[in-house]
Formats: sequence, C-alpha cells, structure tokens
Amino acid sequence: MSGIDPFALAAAGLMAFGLYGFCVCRHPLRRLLAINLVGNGVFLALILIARRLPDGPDPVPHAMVLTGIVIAVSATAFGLALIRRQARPEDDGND
Amino acid sequence: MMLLDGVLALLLLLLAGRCVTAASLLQAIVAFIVLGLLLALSWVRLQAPDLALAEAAIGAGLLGVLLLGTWRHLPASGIHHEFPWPWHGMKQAVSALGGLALAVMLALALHETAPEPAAAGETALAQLDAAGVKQPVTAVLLNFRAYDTLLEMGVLLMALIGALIVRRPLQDGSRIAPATLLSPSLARLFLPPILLIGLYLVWAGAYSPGGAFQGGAVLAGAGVMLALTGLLRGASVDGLWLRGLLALGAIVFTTAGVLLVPVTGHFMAYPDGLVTPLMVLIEFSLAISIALSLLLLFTGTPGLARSRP
Amino acid sequence: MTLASITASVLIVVGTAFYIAGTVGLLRFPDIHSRLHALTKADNTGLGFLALGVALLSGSPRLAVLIALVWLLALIAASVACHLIARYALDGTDSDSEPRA
Amino acid sequence: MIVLVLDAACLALILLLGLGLVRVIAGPAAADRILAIQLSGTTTVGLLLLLAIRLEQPALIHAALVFVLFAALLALGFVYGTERKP
Repeated sequence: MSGIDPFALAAAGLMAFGLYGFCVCRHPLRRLLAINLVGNGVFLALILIARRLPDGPDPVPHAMVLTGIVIAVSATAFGLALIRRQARPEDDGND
Repeated sequence: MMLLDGVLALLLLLLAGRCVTAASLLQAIVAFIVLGLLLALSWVRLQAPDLALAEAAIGAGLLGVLLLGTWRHLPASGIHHEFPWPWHGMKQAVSALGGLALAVMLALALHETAPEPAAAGETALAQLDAAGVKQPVTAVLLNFRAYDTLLEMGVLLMALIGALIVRRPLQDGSRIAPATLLSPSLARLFLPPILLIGLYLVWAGAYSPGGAFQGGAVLAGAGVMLALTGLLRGASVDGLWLRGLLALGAIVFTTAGVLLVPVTGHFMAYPDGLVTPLMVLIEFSLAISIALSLLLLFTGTPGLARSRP
Repeated sequence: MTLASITASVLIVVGTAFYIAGTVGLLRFPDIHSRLHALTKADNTGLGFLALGVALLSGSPRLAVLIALVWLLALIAASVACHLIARYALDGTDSDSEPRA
Repeated sequence: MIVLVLDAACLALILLLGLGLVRVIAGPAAADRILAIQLSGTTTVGLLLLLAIRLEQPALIHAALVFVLFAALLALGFVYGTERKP
C-alpha cells in the first residue's frame, strides 16, 4: 500500500478523465476544460518525477511546469476568445 | 500527512470526473476552478511552493475569472445540457475504456520507473552559485534555460495577438456600471496591498518562492479587479506606450542576451559581476509584460482606459 | 510543551470547530441567504482563530503581521463577496443553465 | 503534540473541503456553486496557513494572500455584468 503514491494515481486519473472528456463532450468550452485536465495531469506527473533527486526537488521540471502553467492559460484564453466569437457571430462589424 | 495526501488525491479525481460528466456547463467550470485550488494544495505537498503560488494566481484565479466571463457571454440557446456518462452510448463506452487503459498504463509507468537522478537538475543545483539568484527555480527559468522563458513570453504575446484578432468588436459604453458602491471601494482598498504583494513576489523570486510569473499574475489580478469593478475598462484604441510595455520583457531579455555576446561568447550568457542586477532587471521587465498581457487577455481589447466616475 | 504552544493548539482547535460549523451550515441550511450567512461568518471567524494560533506558533513579528494581513483581507473580501452573491441571488432569475448575457 | 494538533486540523479542513463539494455537485442554483468556491477558498487559506507552520515554509503565507485576492476576484467575476442599474 505504502508503495503507491496517491498523487501518481491522481496524475493518471486526471489525464484519463481529460482524454475521456475531450472525446465525449461536444461543447467547445468543455473540451477546453478537458485539455486543461490533461495538462494538469502532465504537470502532476512531472513534479512527481522531480521528487526523485536525492538532495531537494529537481528545479528543472519545476521551471518547466511553471512555464507550462502560463502557456496553458494563455492558450486557453485564446481558445476562450475563439469560443466567444463562435458563439455570437452575428455581432460582426457592429462596432 | 499521508492521509492528507490520500484525501487530496481522491478529491482531485472526484473533481476531474465531475468536470467531464457534469450536466451543465457552469458545474463543469466550478469543478475545474475548485480543482485548481486543490492542485495548489497538492503542489504544496509535493514541495513546489513556486507552483502553488502560480496555480493560485494563474491556474485557479485568472483562468477561473476568464472561464466565468466566457460562460456569461455565451447565449443561453447555445448551451444544452450534456450527459456524458460512459453508459450513454457506444462512443462514450469506447472513450471510457480508452481512458481507463491510459490511466492504468500511466499509473504503472509512474510507479515502476526506477528512481534515477536527473543530470540536468543536479547540474542546475550544483551551478546555483553562478546563477546570480539563490532560488533554484528562478535560476533555471532566467539563466540556465532562459530560451524557454523567452519563448514563453513570445507564446503569451502570440496568444494575446490571436485573441485580439478574433475578438468581437467592442461596444464602448455598453459596460454596465456596478450597481453597488461596495465593489469599487473593495478595489480601492485591495489595490495597494495587492500591488505591494505582486512587486514583492517579483523581487523575492531571487531567494524565495515567487518570481516574474507569479508576481506578474498578481499584478494582472489587480488590473482585473479594477476592470471588474468598473474603474478600468477596455478600449479599442491602444497607445504606443502600451505596446512598448507589452514587448518590454522580450526586448530587455533579448537585448541583454545579444549585447553581452562579445563579453561572454554565448547568446544569453551573463558575465559574473553583472549577473545579479541583470536578473533583477529582466525579472521586473518580464513581470510588467506578463501582467499587461494577462490583463489584456482578460479584457479582450488592445487598449485600456480609465473610467470616469 | 510551552504555554504558547498550548494556547496555539486551543486556538487552532477552536478555529477548526468554527470551520466545521460553517460547512455544516452550508450543507444543511435551506436557502442561499442562510447558507451565505453561515459560510461568511463562521468560516472567517474560524480563519481568525487559526490565524491567531498560527501567528503564535510562527514566533516572528514579521510573519505575524503578514498573517494578520491575510485575515484582514479575507474579512473584507468575504463581506463584499457575500454581498454580491446575495444581491445576485435576490434577482431571482438564478439558474445555472442559462447565463444572462 | 503541536505537530499532532496541526496534522489533525489539516486533515479536518481537507475533509470539510470535500464535504463542501456536495454544494458544487448538488447546487441547486448557480449562486450555491459560487458559494462552494468561496468555501473552498477560505478553507484553502486556512490549510495554507497551517501547512506554512507545519512544513516550515513561510512562503506559503504569500500563497494564502494570493488566494484571498483571487477568491474575491472570482466572486466579482461571477456577478459582473448582472448587476442592476442604480
């Protein structure tokens, strides 16, 4: 029992739920959320691997995940802009 | 503490499941936001306080506000309830099996992989004295893997440009003035401590968890608060100064990298004596650009203007 | 076991009890306004006790000031958030499937 | 002893957070779900304060501050645009 890290299970679960949601959900916003779930699972897995260094956690995966969080948010913000535009195409040109 | 980890992981799984199977869109979004909060706690438990800060500010906070804002903008007709449960159809069942298989393989992979010291991380820790900052994660971000950070700044700007291209034309004056006087006074009360915390986090990134991204996100949060309470609004005109500030991080980063090539012989290598002041300069300019980009991604406009009371 | 750590333990236990009360209120109260009341009051009192206990344990004035700031901001934020949510709920057209654009 | 108290309080808070999720799932109204976010926010801030002492990482207090700020932002973001004109 002690050999299984609960966070490893959580990382695997997050990626799996994300994949499932991405395949099954139809609303684009839900798909965006699903992609973010997969991303969060990947971050969790990376940080778990970073713990394996003997003297303190490995800073390189930490920095990569930090970069990843910002990139994920900016990509999601772009996706949200696309969704807003797609939801209301009739507003074109009425500035 | 072991028990705490177990409960935390269980709640993460529960919320992830809820996020993809919720009937209404808002339920999915709320589950995702709470998932972000719990993820921040998980980073704390996984000895990554830097990530806890970033997740609190960017992952749960700004992303949550963005998601709720988009939810609010969707026309009611476009949102139908979905019931994406595995027994609902063939596609659902196959996807669930696929997801399950993926989960089992990943869990095995994470469990089985032999603990093997990573060369890059050990080098980074060993070279920390030369980096000009005492915090290993900041050192990796700004010095050892500076390319990553520069390109990340580029991605952030690209996302902003993309969002501005597809934005709906702004109807000036259509923003609703807040009906309650409470929220603008909240913003006025909160603004000084937030700005202080944001700047402190940027500054403290050199020796404790924090840095340009966390600090920049907190500063962006201050701007978002002003925008949400009607003190600041998006404008469809932008000034040169605003564009300059948006590009400042990338410009300072690249210039420092290029100008010092004759001294050090490498792109983005910094001479020993200059390394600490350079790190601080780069960090602050990055923080300003990050804060502005995130704020404009929120307002979805190329410019900003003060609202008249 | 010093006097400070005993006091801190008591404060933390009391704080946790307030949190329990708040969460039970959120789950058991019949409508949104009483839930708001339970959550905002009980949880922030709980946070206050916790903060006091943690500040005692931290043993440094700098951290104590920072912790006090956390609680102060949490109080302000909670009261405004509570007010906004209550107003929203008062509008009556509250349904989570139809955003009002 | 004090470690035991801190651990127990942390465990209690995370369990309460889990209980609060019932409101995320059951609703029934949108405001209830936002309320559940506020609950998770306050509880997380409390947990972060406790963990800051337990794990001896004062930086977590900054994270708690950031949480307070963004919990308020989430409530503002939720009601934005729905407020009645004065």
